[in-house]
Parts: sequence; structure tokens; C-alpha cells
Amino acid sequence: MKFGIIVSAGPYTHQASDTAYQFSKAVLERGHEILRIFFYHDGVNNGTRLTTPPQDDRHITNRWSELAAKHELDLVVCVAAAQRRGIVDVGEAKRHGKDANNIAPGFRISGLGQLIEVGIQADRVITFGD
Amino acid sequence: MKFGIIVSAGPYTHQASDTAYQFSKAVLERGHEILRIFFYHDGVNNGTRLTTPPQDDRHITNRWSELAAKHELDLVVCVAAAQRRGIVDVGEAKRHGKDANNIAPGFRISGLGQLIEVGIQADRVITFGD
Amino acid sequence: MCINRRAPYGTIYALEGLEVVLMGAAFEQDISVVYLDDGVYQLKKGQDTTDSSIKNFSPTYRALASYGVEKLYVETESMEDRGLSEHDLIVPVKMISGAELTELMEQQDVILNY
Amino acid sequence: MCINRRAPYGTIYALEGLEVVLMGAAFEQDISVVYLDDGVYQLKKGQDTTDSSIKNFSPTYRALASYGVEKLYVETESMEDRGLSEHDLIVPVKMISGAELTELMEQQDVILNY
Amino acid sequence: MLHTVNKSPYEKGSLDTCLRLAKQGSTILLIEDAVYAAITGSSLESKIRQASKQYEFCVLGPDLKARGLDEAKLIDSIRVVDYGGFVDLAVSHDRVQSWL
Amino acid sequence: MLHTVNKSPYEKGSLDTCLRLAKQGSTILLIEDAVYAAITGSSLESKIRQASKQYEFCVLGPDLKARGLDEAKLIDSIRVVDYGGFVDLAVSHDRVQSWL
Repeated sequence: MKFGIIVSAGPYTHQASDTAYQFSKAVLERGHEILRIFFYHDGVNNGTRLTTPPQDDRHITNRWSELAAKHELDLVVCVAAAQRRGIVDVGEAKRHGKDANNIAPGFRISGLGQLIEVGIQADRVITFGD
Repeated sequence: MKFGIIVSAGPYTHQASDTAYQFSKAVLERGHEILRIFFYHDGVNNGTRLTTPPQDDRHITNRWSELAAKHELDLVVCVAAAQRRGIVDVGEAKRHGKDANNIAPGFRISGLGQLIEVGIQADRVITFGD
Repeated sequence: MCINRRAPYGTIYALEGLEVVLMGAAFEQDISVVYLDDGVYQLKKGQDTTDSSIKNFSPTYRALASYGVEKLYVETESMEDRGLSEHDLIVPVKMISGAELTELMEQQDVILNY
Repeated sequence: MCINRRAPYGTIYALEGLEVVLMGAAFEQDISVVYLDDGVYQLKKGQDTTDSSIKNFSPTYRALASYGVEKLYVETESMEDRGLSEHDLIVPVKMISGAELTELMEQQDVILNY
Repeated sequence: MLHTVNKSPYEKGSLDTCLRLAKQGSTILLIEDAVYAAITGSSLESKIRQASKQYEFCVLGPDLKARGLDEAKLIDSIRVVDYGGFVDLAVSHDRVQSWL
Repeated sequence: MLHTVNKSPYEKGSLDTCLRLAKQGSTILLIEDAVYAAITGSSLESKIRQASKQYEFCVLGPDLKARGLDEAKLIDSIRVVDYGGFVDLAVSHDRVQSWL
């Protein structure tokens, strides 16, 4: 079965991104497919590589990056939501004259169309958020 | 009268940082003093220079930076909260081996002691958050 | 179907939820939009953000029809709790009861929530 | 005084609120900590996050006394609503009524809220 | 003491907790989504009218206006303030308690 | 339909809205801070018992355990699932509705 997963809360602040991660892992362990994980609202803050959580705590962003690398997942950060919150890749930095970018490995920035598309293509869409 | 102001919600997502800004401006217009504005929890996300909100909307970070420049305000981003959320200055980037920083002009990263201190020194402490 | 349950301005969900509806319309999806709980306040007439300098996005609701989004539903019970009537709303909507909304939700392919 | 009104793990306020209390103690402030509404759940015995891989910070409450933080107050009404009693809590606390809490709040210099 | 409430009373319990714990004679300022509590004709009106015998209620005008709420429909005992008035309230009370 | 609720029923109205609108026979999965609704001895117990005549309630075990809630104190009609069980529920119902 094909899943689309929406993450709409930021890391650490709300448990939603933890639940989304555990759910995603379980989806893959059950042999199902994840078409895309779409980060919207404050969920875009999952996609910054600049976090340094305490050593005895989980590293939420790295955990996503590793899961994506292992299973070739498509992690999409919504561009409109990202612009408001300061999540930037090389292209966005150039376009808006920013002197730095902060996107984490395995994440890409794209439009809301990617959310609509997964809504059309997935058998199940599930939202984790605040 | 001396105010300490705490901002504990991120920009755009919650109105709290808007209210904190309007309140801060009014404090200064009334001739009172702001000892420090302390950004805690998701409030640290007010301090990234990488945001590009839509042109017809307010630019929350720039607004803070300008208010701070005009009135020599002390805008402090809590270091522990910032590490979890990926707000980084030059020193933090070096310390944690990050290849970029994203702190906005007028903001500085410091410890929770700065919050305790303002609690001791201010006549009034007020929190804006989620 | 997009279900809106939050008031405008206090949080960004109303605005970013509207952006999803517009994008769905651009993809020529047949979208139903439901306003429920505090979400009904999104459609309140007379919003004026000049004194709070937040962007007033309420005129966009009036533009939804021109984007082909015509199925706007508002739950009667949420309106009554808040002392609101259809005359308070910025756009024409279909008022439905909670029981009707329950059935409508059962007919959807995908439900998005804010 | 720090007022804690949120449950642990669902949001970060419990953990980051605890960090403020520890820092206040390091500055030798005379800190009262109040657990109210869902905040009382922070002190629930038996927290075990091994299956959710979130950091379990509940042992830190037991360390508060060694940092000189000894004024822990829990509101009786919040406990009763949730079917909790003092035996369910990980540390000794002073149980106070809402009316007593009202008076206690009036005596504080600064109140921080999470 | 000045109490501020910023959450919708329909969505969250913050206003209820404030009403349970604020000392008689305190001032309660409704801001952001809490301004919806200030309007007549809702299911909350009688609760607020009852509470206004014990507390002085104020409401932030810019937040009312943003949400399209008419001052003419305010519960009559509630006073409207702007951001400057909010500051004055914070100054004239010896402490501020924010119920988030 | 599978309904998920992730907010504390003491703090927010999400569970109430879910109970008002979920079709009879639906499954309601309590996760994150909503797991507090599943415990006996609270002021909510009778409401949940009443609702469990119409709905199948499940609760996410790892979230119970994190919060120190004893499975022995669960309202008896509520079934505990792990993350794999959560996925199975999403698969076996034709849609998922998240009440945030």
C-alpha cells in the first residue's frame, strides 16, 4: 500500500515529528511504500542541518536524513512555508540573495503541488501535527 | 519602568511574536525601558536571517532587528533552545562544526542565565507565547 | 477535502490552509472545504488588520469561486455556539449539520486537517 | 515562580521549563515550582520512553532537591480531575488547593509560564 | 495582578484556568484568539458576564478589529485597550501572569 | 474511517470534536497527549466509556509507557497497539482523519 505522510509541526517542540518518524519506519517495516513525506507549516523546521540537540537525546533531522538515504524516501519541504521560516537550499539562497543555506541532506524544497500530487497518488494520507 | 519580555513562539506560526513586537514598541513609545527581549522555546526561530516572507506581508525578523538597532535593545536567543532548533551564530557554528550560521543582525545567542537575570532586574516580566 | 478548525491570525493554519486549497484548485481537483469549530471565524466579515500589521487574507475567500472552489461547507453547530449566522460571513456557504458533515467526510478520498 | 501547565513529551515545555528551574537554582534564586492542569503529569511515576526514543527527563525531578529546589507545589483539583494521588508522583510535593495557589501567586516577584 | 489570556476559549482551557485561579479584583486582558470570549450572543456570554462581577475584563482592540468583531457587540462591561493601553495595564498592576 | 487524536482532552477540544463527528462504528486511536483519555479513575472516564459503545478505541502503547501510565489502569474496552499496529489500522481503514 502507498502512503503519503504530512508533518506539520517542528522538531522537539511537538511530539508530532517523532510520531511521524516512528510511523514511517513501521510503514516500511510492514513492507508498504512511502510515496513522499511532505513537511508543511512548522514541519519545515525538521529539514535544517544546523541543529545540535543534547548528546543524550535523539537527533531528529539526522534520523530523517538516514531513513531517507536507506529507503530512498522523498522528503519534501514546502517552499512557501520554508520561506516564512528560514529553511533555504542553494537555489533558494541564490534566488533571495541569502548568504547561507541550511537544508539537511535528503530533503528538497518544492511546491505545494507535491502535496496535492501525493494526495492523488497515495492510498492513504496521514497528517502528524500540532 | 524596566521591562523584561519573553517570546516563546515562532514567527508567523503564532501571533505571539507579533503581539510581543507591538507591545515592545508601545513600551518604548510610553518612555519605559526594555532591559532585554529573551527568545525561548520556538521563539528562537524569530532570530534567523534566512526568512523571505511574501512581499505583501510583514518581515518579522527584520522588524526586530530594526527595533533593536534604533533603541539599542538586547535581543537574546537562548542557546539550549537554539541548538535544538538550528539557530546558529559564528561561535556556535565553529563549536559544533557547522558549515553555516543563520543568526540575524541585532540578535545574540546566550544562556538561560540571561533570562534569570532579567527576572531579577526588571520591574515587570511578561511572556508572549503559545 | 480540507477541514479548517482554527481561527485566523492567532495561528497561521488558516492562511496556509487556504494556500493548499488554491493549489488544489490549480491542479483541477474537486475540493470541498469545511469550516468547523473556530475555523468558522475565518469567514467572518469585516476583518481589518491595519492596527496589527498582519496580512489580511480574508479577501481571498471571495476569490475562491473564481478559482473553481465552490464547495464551501460550514457546520451549523459551530456557528451557533459562537453566536454567528450566515449574514456574518464574507462568502456564500452551504450550512450543514454535524450529522451531515459526518456523512460528507465518509465520501472523501483524502482529508487534510489544519 | 515557574508554573507548569503542560504534559511531558507531547510538547517540549515540560523539559525546557525544567531547564529554567535548574538555571534559577544555579543563580541561587528562591524558586517555587507549581504543577497545574496537565503539568501534574510531569511528575507521574514510571515514565519509560524506551519505545518512543524520546529522552526521559523525569529522573531530573528527583534531583531538584539536591539543587536546592524544594518548593514544589501541586494543585489538588488538577490531580483529582485526572484521578491521580500523591502516591502516583515521583517526588514529594506540597499539595495545595486552587484557592491557596491564588494566594501564593500574589506573593511572587516574577511568574514564568509554560 | 494583570492576567493575559491569548487562546480561544472554544479551543483551549486557558481562560477557564485563569478564571479558576485569578484573585477576585484582578484584571483579565483578552488578546489574540482569546478576544472571541468578549462577544455577546455566544454560548460563553453568560460565563463571562458572571465572571465580570469578580474581575475587570479588558480586550485588545487591534485583535478584535483584525478578526472582524464589532465593538458594538462587546459584552458591555469589557473595556477596549490598544497596545499602549496594554502597556499601561502592565505598569499599573504589580505583576503580569500570562495564561498560555 | 480511522480517527487519530493527539491532544490532551483536558487541554484542548479535539477529542470532543472527534466524538461529535466520527461516524458510529469508526475506530479512534489515541496518541501522544491524548492517551491520558484512556485511563480509569479520571473525570473523563464515564465520557469515554459511554463513547466506547459507539466506537472502537485504541491507544498507542509507547505513548502510554512514556507517560508512566499503567496498562492495568486502562478503560477495559480500549486496545493497545504499537507503531506497527498503528500502520495496520491505517491500512485496514479506508481513510485516516487526524484531529489536531
